[in-house]
Formats: sequence, C-alpha cells, structure tokens
Amino acid sequence: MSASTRSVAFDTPAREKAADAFGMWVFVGSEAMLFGAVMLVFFVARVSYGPAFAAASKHLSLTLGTLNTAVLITSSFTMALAHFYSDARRWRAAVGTLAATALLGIAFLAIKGTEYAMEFHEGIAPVLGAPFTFDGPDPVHAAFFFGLYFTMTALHGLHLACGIIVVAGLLALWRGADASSRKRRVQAVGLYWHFVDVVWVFLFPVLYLINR
Amino acid sequence: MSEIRKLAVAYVSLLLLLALTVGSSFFDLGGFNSGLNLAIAVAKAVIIATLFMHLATAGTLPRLAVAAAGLWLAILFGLTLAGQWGNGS
Amino acid sequence: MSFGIPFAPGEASSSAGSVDTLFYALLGFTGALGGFLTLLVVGYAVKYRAGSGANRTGERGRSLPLEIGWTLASLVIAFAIFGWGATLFVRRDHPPADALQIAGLGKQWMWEFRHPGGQREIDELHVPVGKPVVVSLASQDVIHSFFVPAFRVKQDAVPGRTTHVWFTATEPGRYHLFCAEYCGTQHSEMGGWVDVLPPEQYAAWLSGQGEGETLAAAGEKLFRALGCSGCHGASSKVRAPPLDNVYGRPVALANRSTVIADERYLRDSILQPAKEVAAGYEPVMPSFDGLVDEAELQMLLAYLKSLSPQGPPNNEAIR
Amino acid sequence: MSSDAATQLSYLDEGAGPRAWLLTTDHKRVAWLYLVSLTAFFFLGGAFAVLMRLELATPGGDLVSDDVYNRLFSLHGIIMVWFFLVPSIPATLGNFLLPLMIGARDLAFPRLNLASWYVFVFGSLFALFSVLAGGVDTGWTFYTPLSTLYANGFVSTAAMGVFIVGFSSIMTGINFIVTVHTLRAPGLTWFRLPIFVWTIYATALVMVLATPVLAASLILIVLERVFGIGIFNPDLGGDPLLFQHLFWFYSHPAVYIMILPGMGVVSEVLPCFSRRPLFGYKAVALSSMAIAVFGFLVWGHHMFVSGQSAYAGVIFSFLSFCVAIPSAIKVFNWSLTLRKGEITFEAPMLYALFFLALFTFGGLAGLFLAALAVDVHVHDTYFVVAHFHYIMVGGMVTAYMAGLHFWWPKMTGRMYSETWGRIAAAATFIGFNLTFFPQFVLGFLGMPRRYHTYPPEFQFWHVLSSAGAVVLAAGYLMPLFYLGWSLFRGARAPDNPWGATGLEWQTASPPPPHNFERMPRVSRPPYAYAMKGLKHERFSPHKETTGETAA
Repeated sequence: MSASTRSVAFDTPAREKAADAFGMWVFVGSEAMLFGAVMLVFFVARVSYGPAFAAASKHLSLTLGTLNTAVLITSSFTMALAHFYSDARRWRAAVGTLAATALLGIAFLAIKGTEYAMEFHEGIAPVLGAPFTFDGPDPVHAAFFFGLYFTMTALHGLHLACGIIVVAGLLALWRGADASSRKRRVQAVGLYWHFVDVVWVFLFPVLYLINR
Repeated sequence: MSEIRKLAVAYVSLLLLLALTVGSSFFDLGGFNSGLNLAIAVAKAVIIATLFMHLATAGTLPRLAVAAAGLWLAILFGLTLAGQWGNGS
Repeated sequence: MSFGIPFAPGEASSSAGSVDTLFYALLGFTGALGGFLTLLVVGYAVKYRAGSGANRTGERGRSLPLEIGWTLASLVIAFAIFGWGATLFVRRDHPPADALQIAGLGKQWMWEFRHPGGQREIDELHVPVGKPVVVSLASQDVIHSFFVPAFRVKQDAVPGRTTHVWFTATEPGRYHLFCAEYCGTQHSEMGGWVDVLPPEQYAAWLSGQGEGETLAAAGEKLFRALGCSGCHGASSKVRAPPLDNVYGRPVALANRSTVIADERYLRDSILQPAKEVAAGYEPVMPSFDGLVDEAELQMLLAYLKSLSPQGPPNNEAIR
Repeated sequence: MSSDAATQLSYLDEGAGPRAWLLTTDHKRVAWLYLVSLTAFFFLGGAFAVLMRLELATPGGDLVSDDVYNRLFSLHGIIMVWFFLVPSIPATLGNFLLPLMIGARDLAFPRLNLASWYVFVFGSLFALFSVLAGGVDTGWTFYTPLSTLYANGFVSTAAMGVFIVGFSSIMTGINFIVTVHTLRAPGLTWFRLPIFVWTIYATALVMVLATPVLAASLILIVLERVFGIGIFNPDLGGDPLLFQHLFWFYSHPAVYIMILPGMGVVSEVLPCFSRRPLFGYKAVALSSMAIAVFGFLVWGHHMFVSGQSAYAGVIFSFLSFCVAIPSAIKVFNWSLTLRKGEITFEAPMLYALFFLALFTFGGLAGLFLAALAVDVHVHDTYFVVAHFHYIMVGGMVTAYMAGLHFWWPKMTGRMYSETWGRIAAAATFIGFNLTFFPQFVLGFLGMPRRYHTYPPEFQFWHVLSSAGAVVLAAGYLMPLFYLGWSLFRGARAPDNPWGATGLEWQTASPPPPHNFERMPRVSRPPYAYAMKGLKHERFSPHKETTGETAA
C-alpha cells in the first residue's frame, strides 16, 4: 500500500482521515467555547452600556471592516477549493488556492493593522497607556468598548496568524508528503480556517454594526 | 464540476448576506437591527459549516461535536445571564 | 461534657435556630446513611472475605427494581432537602420593613459601619437585641464578605454594587465578625466584634457616641456640595428629574422600559448616568464615578431614600 | 498469552537514553513522562500544605508572615489543582491504559500526546518561575478585582502558566475522545467498555468544553493587568461577578475532571478483588456521562452569597441536588459489588475501599453545601475546605494510589511490596481523617478559610488537623520509596497478577511497544469475573518471592 498512515494506531488512511476530521471538529468546538466566553463578556457589557457602545462603534471604520469581511470570506472560498482540488488530486490547483488563501489571510491582517493604526492615531485605543480622547457622552464605557474591541479582534487575529503559519508550513512540507498526508492536512487546516472565518462572521456585526 | 458550482453558490450567497447586513444597518429597524444582524451571521455560519466544512456529508461524529459545543454555549450564556439579571435588574 | 472544646457555634439570631434545625437534620440523615453504608461495606468485607463459608449462590450483577428504587429515593430526599434549604434562603431577600438600616463598608482591611444617627465605628458593630437590622454592604476595593457565625449570616461586599444582609439578634453578647472572602494580605485580621446590647444599653451607647449628623443629613450636604441640587433642585434652570418620592417607585426610561428605583438604580444613575436615562430628559448629567467614594455614595443614597418617606424600607426608624 | 521475558521486547526495552524517552510517541512512555512530572508537583504542593498546617498549629502567626502564608495556600491550590489533580489520572493511568483497554496500538494522535506533555512542561515553567520569583497571593481562584488591581505577587506569570497547561489538557481531551470513538477493538461495543474508559471519556469531554472558558477568563485577567482593559473592574464598567461566573463554569466541572477518573479506577479495582462483576454496570457507565453533563449546570453554588440573584441561587441549588443523584447511584453500586464476592485485601483494594468511605462522606457533606440556608453559614469556611479535600484528596488521590498499585505490575513488570503497600494505605486513611475531619467542625464553628491567624478557641481542632497532616505526609512518602525500590528489585510480575479481566491484562507485563502481539477481539461483557469456564490465576508472593523483602 503506497498510502501510509501517520499514526501507528490506524489500519487504513481512510480511517485516519476520518479520525483527523473528527479531532479537528472537537478542537473547533473547544475553540467555540473560548470565543463564546469572550462574547458573553461583551454581550453583558453591551446590554449594560448600550448607548455608549453604539456611540463608540461609530468610530470604527465600516468600510475597512466590510472589506475585511469580504476578504476573509473569499479566503474561505479558496480554502474550500483547495480542499476540493486536493481530494481530486489536482495538486497544482490545490497549491495555488492554498497560496491564495494564505495571501488573503495576510491581506486581512494588513487591513486590520491599518485600522489599528488609524485608531491609535485617533486616540481611541485605550491600551498600553495610549492617550484616550473621546468626545461622546460616556467616555468611560466607550473606552470599555474599545478595550473589548481590541481584545476580541486581537484574539481573532492571533488565530488567523496561526492559520497562515500552518498553511505556509503545509506548503513548505508539500513536496515531501504523499497523497494521503496531503489530503489529510488540507482537510484539517481547512476546517480550522473556516472556523476562524465563522468567528469573524460573528465579530463583524457585533462590533461594527451596533445600531448604525 | 457540480462541487465547484456548489462552493461558488455558497461564496456568492455569503457576499450577498454581507451586503444585506451592512445595508440593513443604515436603516433604523426599531431595535431589530441587532437581531437581524445576528440572524444573518448565523445564516452565514450555517453556509460555511455545511458547504465549506462539509458538515452536511461528514457523518455523525462531527455533528456530535457541533451539537455539544452549541449545547454548552447555551448553558454558559443561559445560566450566567440568570445569575447576572435574575432579579430583573 | 465538652472539656472546653467547642463543637457548635452559639445561636444568637432569629434565623440561627432554623438553620441549625436543617443542619442537624442533615447531620442525622447523612450520619444514618453513611453509617448504614459503612456497616454494609464492612459487613460484606467480613462476610464475603476470601475463604469464608458464606453462601454465594443466587442471582448477580444487577437488580433493576433495587436500582430504580434507590434512584427514586435519592431524588425524593434530595428535593426535600433542596426545598427546605431554599425556603429558608429566600427569607434573605425579604428583610422586615421596620428594620434598622446600617451602612457597612469593607476596605482592606477593616469594616466601617455607620448608624442612621451618624455614629461611625470601625471593626465593631453595636446592634440592639430583638430589632431587625439591615446592613447594606459596599466595598471600597476588593470583594469582602460580612460573616457573623453566631447569626448564621454571610454576604459578600462587592465593589461596584450594593448588597444587603439582615438579621435579628436574639441574645445579648459579643460575637465574632469575620471577613469570609479572601481579600489580600491581612485578610485574617479583617474583622472584629458584633456587640448585641439590650435596647436601653443600645440607646445609651448611641447617645454616648455624641450626636453626629445623620447619614441622610451628611448626604444632603454632599448633595449640595457636589452641585447635584443645582440641577435636581426645585428652582433649577437645567431640566433634571426631581428626586422626591423616587426611591422604591417605578421610573419610566427613555428607552421605553421601566425600572424600580432601587438602590442599584440610584447608584448606577450617579456613577453611570447615561445608562438608564429617565424618560423626557436629556442625557446631560455627568458621571460622578471617581468623584465620590463608596462611603460618600452611601450617604447620598441615605439622603435620596430619606426623600421618599413612604418608600420601603424606612430608614428613619430609629432616632 | 504468556510472557516470555527472554524473547519478547517490552516498551521499556526500546532504548533508555534521554532521546528515547523525550522524543517518544509511545503512549506508555508519555504516561511515564507525566507520572514523573506530576509526582514532583504533588510533593511540591504537599510541602506547601505541610508548612501551612505547621503555621496553623498555633492561633497567632508564629511561623510565617501573613504574606508568606497567603502565598503558601495560593501556590498549594494552583499547583495541586492544575499541575497535579487535573492531569493526574487522565495523563498517567489514562494515557497508559486507554489504548490497552480498548485494544488499540496507540492513541489516535501520538505526536499530539507527546506535544501535550511539552506544553505541560512549558506551562509549568511559568508556574515554577512565579514560585521562585516570590509567589502569588491571589488564592487559586484568582478572584477579581483582588487579582487584577491589588495583588502584589506574580499573578500574570502564574495565570499564563495555568493558561498554557490548559492547552495540554485540551490536547489530551481531544486525543482521548477521538481514540475512544475510532479505535475500539472489533467487538468492543460501548457497553462492553470498562468503566475506566467511560470515565476517561467523560473527563475528556469536560476538559475540551470547559478549559477554553478558563483560558478566556485568565487571558482577560492578564489583559487587565498588563494593558489596563478593565473587563472585571467596576470603575471602568466591568463586573467582578462575571469573572466568578466564567471561572466556576470551568472550575466546578474541573472538580469532575478530578473525581471521574478516580471513580473509573475504583470501578476496576472493586470487582477484581471481590471476584464479582460490577453491580449495575450500565447505571454506573451512564451516571458517569450524567455527571459530566450535569456538572456544568451547578457552578453557581459557589456564589450563593456573592451577590448573584437569589433566583439564580435557587436554580443552582436545585441543579446541584440533581448532580448528587448519579454520584449516589455509583456509591450504592460499588457497595453492592462486594456482595457474595471472594474478597481479598491487597493494597489496591484497601485504597479502593478507603476511597469508597472518604468519597461517600465527602459527598454527603456536599448536601450541606448545596442546601442554600446552611451554605450561607458554612460557605468560605473550613467546612468547604474539608468537603473538597474529602473529594479531591480522600477521593481522587486515594483512587490514584489504588490505580497506581493496581497497574504497577503492568506498567513496570515488577511487583511492589504488599506489606508496605498496606501500611501506606492504612497510614493515609488514618492521617487523612485526622487532618480533615476536624475541619468540618471548624467550619461549622465559623472558622473562615484562608486565615493566617485565628481566634484561640479554635486551636484544639487545628492542632488535631496539623497532627493528622504529619501522618498523611508519611503515608504519601512511603510509596515513593517502596515503589521506587520495586522498579529495580521487585519480583517479576506475571501478565495478570490479580487475575483481572480487561484487555490490558491479556498482553505482557510490561506490554510490547505496540501493546498487543495479536490484535484482540472482544466477545464478552466487562467484569466477567467468576463466570463459568473462566479461571484467573492470581499472583502469589509466597511462591515467587525472589525480590520480596517486606520489612
């Protein structure tokens, strides 16, 4: 049998692939709890300080936020294509779509970084002792909003950065891997990538679209 | 090619939903904006999970994982909020 | 015959007896069940030790009626205990209307109490026997917990909110007051005594403390000093809601909902005025967060409460 | 299957150098890596406890200062909970036994398994750093705003350590869940699984779903300390109670992470030494899952007097009584397993019986704490301290010792000294009760926990407790010596010294690298003790006393 299993525990690559997918889904469920807990903190604060949060949310860049959502959805699409191509053993197309996915991920982080820079410049980044200037009615809780905004987007960005690194690693190890390993890896990384996309799908309206 | 067509349809509908959610935010729906946004987010998540992540065809075990995470998130939110706001305050 | 070894805390409040009844009932039940299981296991261990001549024939492995039986029995007993405990617990939320109101403030590492007449004491709380007392608790820094074992009461004092604990002392005496929530370096030093005095001695003690200004009066001074009266006063140019007869009554909010103006609402309105704006008014009030400390906040609250004499609960009961 | 030690290579023969151990992906060797690290943490945490008990022998603060005392109990809690109890049985016995018990060659993700140990070590470096740099004074609960605004210890590094170790926990959990679902031997249906596998599965479920919430709350604490984002700071709009909700959403289920595997061990040991099938097998299996699920619904009983709504208090109390039912069912089933047995009292059985006693009494004490009105009085007193030590030390650690002795021949291929094993078991039982029973009385009297000094009228009970701690410490130190000694001089163990059922006993002691010479098939229910046609020879130390020198 040319196809190998990576773990001694499995008899066939097919069983290992199914186990890999299940393991990844369990991990995704676990990650959902992590983001869920942070979302809960945000939700409680959002209900307590609605007007302050709405006012603060207007200072985020809706244009860049929308653009970023589109970028990330596109990256998920290319990742889904990569999964399809690797299953069909169309390796060149798979490599191409994976590279596109990673590049779109980098684009997302670049846009996010631009937003951060704008926010620091505007003085609405109450972290690391940066000055906070906000002329709305309730600056204390507006600052709270921005604190949560930075926490949630940074946590998401960190996950995305990990995803980019893993995709890059996957491509670096592409040549040495046999067919079943490639399929397994693309599938596992893909599940993670889509999950990070789903997180953003929730973060975007929650942060950017409060009673706009 | 039907697989690619399926993915493309998913992609386009995700972009349309994005346009819808951003567009709706420019209208005051009298308190329903947040609800609509969340509903759209859930719809997007369902599309990504079923079509991009193949949850529809992945068998029982992944669905079990998703169901467990959903149930436990409900517990986390439900009982915490009962503790925070149970007195109606 | 306890040879000076303590086995149970003294009972000195009206609720101590009922809590202890539940405690000893539980002790009896768990002792009986634990004892039965111990006898059973030890009995089996002896009877069925390897090499013993005990009869080992018969069915094995499971017995459905038995399993269903003990599951149902456990359920019934558990729910009975739950109901008993919960019934006693919900009384915590319903202090008698005529209770004496004392403001308690926890800070690292002392308890500070203020009586309605303005008398202030540290790590020592004088209360009259037979009179319900509500201590409203706030914290200046971290979470503390007001704990008087002899009264069987405990309540955390949480920064950023007001909590309450009430009791009716039944036995004159001197009882431990502890901080039960770990609060930093000198946590074990944070505490003192609750002195329960007969009414006449309590009155004597109060007058011996000198006739300070009442908590509400101090709050009124503060109300003027902070400029609150400038807007909330009767002859003000700025439109702000009048505060007479607000406490304890429903308030319509700008977002079309209604809240009861309890301590939480008053407190939030001082510290986070933009959060729940009364209907018909502009959200122009500045936040006093950071300008008033917890002690001053308690004075302001006492004053606002005194503006609604019928508002429950009455805090001017003892002068 | 017989073990012919001369011809068959075991997993222990596959290289002895540091490379062979530190780069292994064999679940049996990873189990040893964990065992060694966890033992070190157990004795470190234990040393802190002994110092605390010495300090508490007198009412004044005579031995250490208040600041030092606060650091002692904080570090004792942090180390014992996250660096010993949570990984204890799952990462050692679970790692070693899970593939053996289900007839697999290894866990589903062997490299992830090794990685989880490295993550554990990495996280423990943070924790050790905060110990050496001066400690933490928040208590293991990290309550805000004390931990965020007022604590002066190394809170961020300790929290990061716990955060990182959480990842190791999640990795282990994912591995176990996938392994149980995908790698069971042919014929091994769910209701033929040993209870130990059921409990490990339930534990893994809790690890995967609860740990991320702890991770989130610890990140938020670190962000608050480092970046000044006031998520739990009321002055900035945060809410300290929200931290308690998130913290206990993890930390109450974590209690079940700690106790469920112990229940699994005892469910293996009791039938074996009674020569009886486990009474009510299905009820025990399903109640493990019930505990894992219901365990998530009760966290608010840590917050009855915290200022959460009274309405929530009543709900949480009700749910807490519900979670008592599956535990009660288990106790009844274990007790009836002994009926009509052929009971012998080797060290694992003694530990298991002591577990039964201590867990039962600890669990019954839980009824007091779930009953709202009584909890108001005993909350945050020594009553709580005694209760959770009965469950976690009297229950979990005792079960851990039972399992360690029970599977020691399988893990090492050597027999330990039975005499010393029984002496140590008796010493821990006596020492434990002497240490912790007085604390129930102290709690009822109103002695708050985490007190460096206390009113002199409580001293009698504190002295008893401190005296017990010395006996308990001796009971825990003894195995270190006789088990260590047996590694080199113990009698060779046969494949199945206890005559136990279970797939792990059908392979050699110690097992070969990939566990089974021939992959097993299963056609019988578990715990088929004393069934017709099955004979299980037991090891007799009197026949093969080559290395036995029981003092």
